[in-house]
Amino acid sequence: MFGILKGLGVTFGQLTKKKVTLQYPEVKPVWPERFRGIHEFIPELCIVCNQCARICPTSCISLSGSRDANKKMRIDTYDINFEICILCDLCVEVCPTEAIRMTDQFELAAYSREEFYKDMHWLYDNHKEHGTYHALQEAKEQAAKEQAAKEQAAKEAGAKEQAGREPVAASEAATGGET
Amino acid sequence: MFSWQTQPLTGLNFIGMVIGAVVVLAILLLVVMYLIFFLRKVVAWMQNRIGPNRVGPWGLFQSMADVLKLLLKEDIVPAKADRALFLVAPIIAFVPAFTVLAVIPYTAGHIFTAGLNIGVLFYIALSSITILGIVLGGWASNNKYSLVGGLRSAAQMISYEIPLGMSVLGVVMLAGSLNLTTIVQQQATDRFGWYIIPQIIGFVVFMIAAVAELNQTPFDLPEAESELVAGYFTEYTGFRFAFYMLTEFVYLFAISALATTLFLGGWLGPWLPSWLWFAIKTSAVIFFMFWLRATMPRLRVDKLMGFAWKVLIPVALFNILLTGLLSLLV
Amino acid sequence: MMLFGFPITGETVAFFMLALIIITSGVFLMTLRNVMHMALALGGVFLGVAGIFVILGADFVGVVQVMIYAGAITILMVFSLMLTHSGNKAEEGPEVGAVRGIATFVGVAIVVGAILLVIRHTSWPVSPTAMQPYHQSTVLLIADALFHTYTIQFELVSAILTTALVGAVIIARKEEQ
Amino acid sequence: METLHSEEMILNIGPQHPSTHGVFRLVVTIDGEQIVAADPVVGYLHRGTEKLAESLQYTQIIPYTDRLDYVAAMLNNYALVHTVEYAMDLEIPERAEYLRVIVMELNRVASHLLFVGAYLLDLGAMSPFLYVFQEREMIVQLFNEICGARLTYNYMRVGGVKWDAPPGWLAKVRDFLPHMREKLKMYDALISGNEIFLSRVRGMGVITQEEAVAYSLSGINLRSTGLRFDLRKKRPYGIYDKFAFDVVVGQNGDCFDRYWCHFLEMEQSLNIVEQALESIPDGPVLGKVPKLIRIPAGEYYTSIEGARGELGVYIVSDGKDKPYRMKLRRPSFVNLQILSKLLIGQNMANMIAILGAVDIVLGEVDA
Repeated sequence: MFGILKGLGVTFGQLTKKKVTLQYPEVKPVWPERFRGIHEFIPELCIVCNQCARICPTSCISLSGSRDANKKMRIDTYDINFEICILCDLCVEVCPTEAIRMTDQFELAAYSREEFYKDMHWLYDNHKEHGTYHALQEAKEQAAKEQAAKEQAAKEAGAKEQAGREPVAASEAATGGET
Repeated sequence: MFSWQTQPLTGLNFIGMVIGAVVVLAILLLVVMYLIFFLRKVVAWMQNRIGPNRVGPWGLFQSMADVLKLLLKEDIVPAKADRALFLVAPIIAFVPAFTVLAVIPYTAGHIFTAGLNIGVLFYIALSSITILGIVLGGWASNNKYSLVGGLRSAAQMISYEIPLGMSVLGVVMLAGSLNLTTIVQQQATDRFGWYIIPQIIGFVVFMIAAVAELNQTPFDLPEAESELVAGYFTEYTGFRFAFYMLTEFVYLFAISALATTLFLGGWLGPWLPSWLWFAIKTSAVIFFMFWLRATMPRLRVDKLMGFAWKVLIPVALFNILLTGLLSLLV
Repeated sequence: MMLFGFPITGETVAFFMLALIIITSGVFLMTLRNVMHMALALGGVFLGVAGIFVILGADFVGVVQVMIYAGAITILMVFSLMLTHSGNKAEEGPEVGAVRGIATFVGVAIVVGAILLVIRHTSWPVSPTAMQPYHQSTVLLIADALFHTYTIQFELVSAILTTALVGAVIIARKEEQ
Repeated sequence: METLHSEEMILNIGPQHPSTHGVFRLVVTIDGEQIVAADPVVGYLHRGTEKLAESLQYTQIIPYTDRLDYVAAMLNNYALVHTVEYAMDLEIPERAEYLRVIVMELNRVASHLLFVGAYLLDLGAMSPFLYVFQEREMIVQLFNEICGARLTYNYMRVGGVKWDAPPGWLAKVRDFLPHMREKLKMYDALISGNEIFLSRVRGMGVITQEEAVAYSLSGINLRSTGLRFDLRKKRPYGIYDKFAFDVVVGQNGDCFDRYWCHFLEMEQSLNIVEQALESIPDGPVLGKVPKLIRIPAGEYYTSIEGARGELGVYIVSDGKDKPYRMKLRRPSFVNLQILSKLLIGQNMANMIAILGAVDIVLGEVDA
């Protein structure tokens, strides 16, 4: 009898607790940076090395490319079959140019099977909305600008002081992980 | 206040009575509908969820949408089912559920409720008819899960009907009447106050037996979804399924109202209007049942019968004896 | 207004409806092939009889009739049928010949006629209309009869029933071993 | 006198049934409510993982192991990479080993939480299921941050792990531990003392020690009988010999002991995580591994203590980059054997209690 009362106390205590339900269609979940959603594909970066198609455990990637006028390989078609893709991330892992990446797009439901065959254009469009490519590019440009500004400042400072001392590099931001 | 009980049964009064009954029925249907909503909200809050919140403001129309959906669904009769019984069983279960509500005094004026001299017995007698509907439904479905569910509910409900009736006897002895209105009135003048105080043993037995009668957790073996899918109404769809659901919730309301009337002083209470007191007390009892539902695991089926016959009935008998002794001595 | 020599009041209407229910259920009970359906028909008969009790002013007896017969007994029968009988198989009875059918009909008619005759010729002690059924508690009357007038008989019956119950338990125990 | 007897009937529990935890079919013959015979039918979720592995490189097999015991995928990941590492005799960076232990033990907690919730759901209590999912969600979110997936982690690699912990992750794990301990107390109050629950699991489905060994049970099913057998202690793999923890054992081998062992084992796992967090070193997370992983020809078997028992991977290699043959010892599948024996003579309601306590995951049973 006592145990039952204790249990009743526990459930009663929950009445006023904060509710944990996520109001899904209105409130989307916030995914962490590494979240493995549906791919994005940046054709400009692809060198048609075929590594992603080879590593894919379910063989869901098919691609073809041709050489352009500059004898560089250019991607022509790039299809992922999301009927069998298991979003394992191995293709992203092997890609030498980061042409293929995962996004935070996770909504795959569709009315017909055809919609699961995503081609290059869909994957490219996907990156605009969900991808990190542009954000990364901007961050890179930003970092480059900052770097340039710093170098400029360091140069000026060096010129002023005319001493061989090295400027303090802002390296804190670059160190990941923890001790 | 107008009360049809004291009026002669003329044509006009008869029509008034019918209209009144229909109005009461409509109100009760609404109450029952919101009972489902209340259940889902309470259980959801206890489980840190939000509960229904999509249909209408705060999800208030959710139950209505559910009922509407059930009414619009196809009424499927399995090919191998016993067609006649399958069709009639939900009605057998459903009709007594609403009939028992006729004797419950909702307010001090008790408009449109029957001041039957044997109100308590009437309730217990009619609610046993519902079991027939459940058993027949389980059998007629010609489904093994339904059959086992039906068998279980028959055994369980018959067993728990006895302690339920016995636990009420103490109250009847104190009040000296089987009339529910009289029982409430007696509680106003009783020296112990409401009967929950002198009849606390009876109340506990009543509540346990009531929960068992309602097939509520922890006594929800007839419809244990992890064992029997949905028990006796596994094969039912559409409005026949709705009938069973409604039956269950009408009884939930009815038995809470009965507990309120018998033990908690019915509509008695200061300041507030009597119907509000009745509503508050009934809601409290219902809330308690939902609370149990959110907390308890299911009872073991082989301990179920033993509990009724070896624990509840002796305790209820002891309570009757005690009440008799006390009313003789005190 | 009169119908078949009865005044049309709520009571007579209710009586005829209940009679119809009882007779229909009774006919179903005899003619249906499926045991389960028969059990249901039996429940209908019990309910109708309970209704008649209520009309006669014996509301306590009526409710007890519902509780024990329509409720418990019928369910017990259904329950045992479910446990032991495969149920769905409608058992084919022997074909009833024309001669036998006519003989049955004549026999039933004679019995019904005799009963009716007896009922019409008995002088009942109290006329039903004089009873004022709804304004006195039958529970009190019954209690008075049981605990004052017939106390010894009542206690004797309870003692016999208890003995029977204990005996049944003991017999059941023996079978188990 | 002829005794009253009721007919036996055959009842198909599953493959679609609310309490079989997946597509598991149990053909039971019942007499009234009593079970005369029970015959488990498996294979509805068979995906041929072992056969598929023969045409996959070792790295490619890892995502497939996620789908075996999908409740504890980290442990499956590890079982595979551990065998490959053992076969190749690889050196694993220290930090990677620590990360592995942390995620594995967290995963064990998540898996046991799911067991507790689902088991109580089987027994008819709905709330515990929804409570444990909140804590499980926290763990899953932690995994989501470290490897980008909530269920199919694909986190381990031969020679280490795929990613180092993101900034702040270890602190989050550290914060999670006291919270989890707190919640365990709450579950204890909610469930363990409930008389109705106890009456359903005490003395139910008793496995004796001899039976457990004869049926080659492992994991909690074995330990609940009182046998102190935990591969983390008996045959320490990885860096488990560095941590102090108790092997939780039961006494009676009944359903309650199995439930209780799950409960206590969560605490032990939290202890391991705590110790690992204290001493995790810096460094790389992926060791020196050849680009194409090849195992020298031969046969290799290693096993780890999975969430459900001894989780073993047996690889026959012919020296190529793909296994010649791979066999997985899936604890759920082996533990399932005893079910038919446990169920005989029980009634239907107890069947659910016993089936739930054996704790099978159908992805693993059918592979």
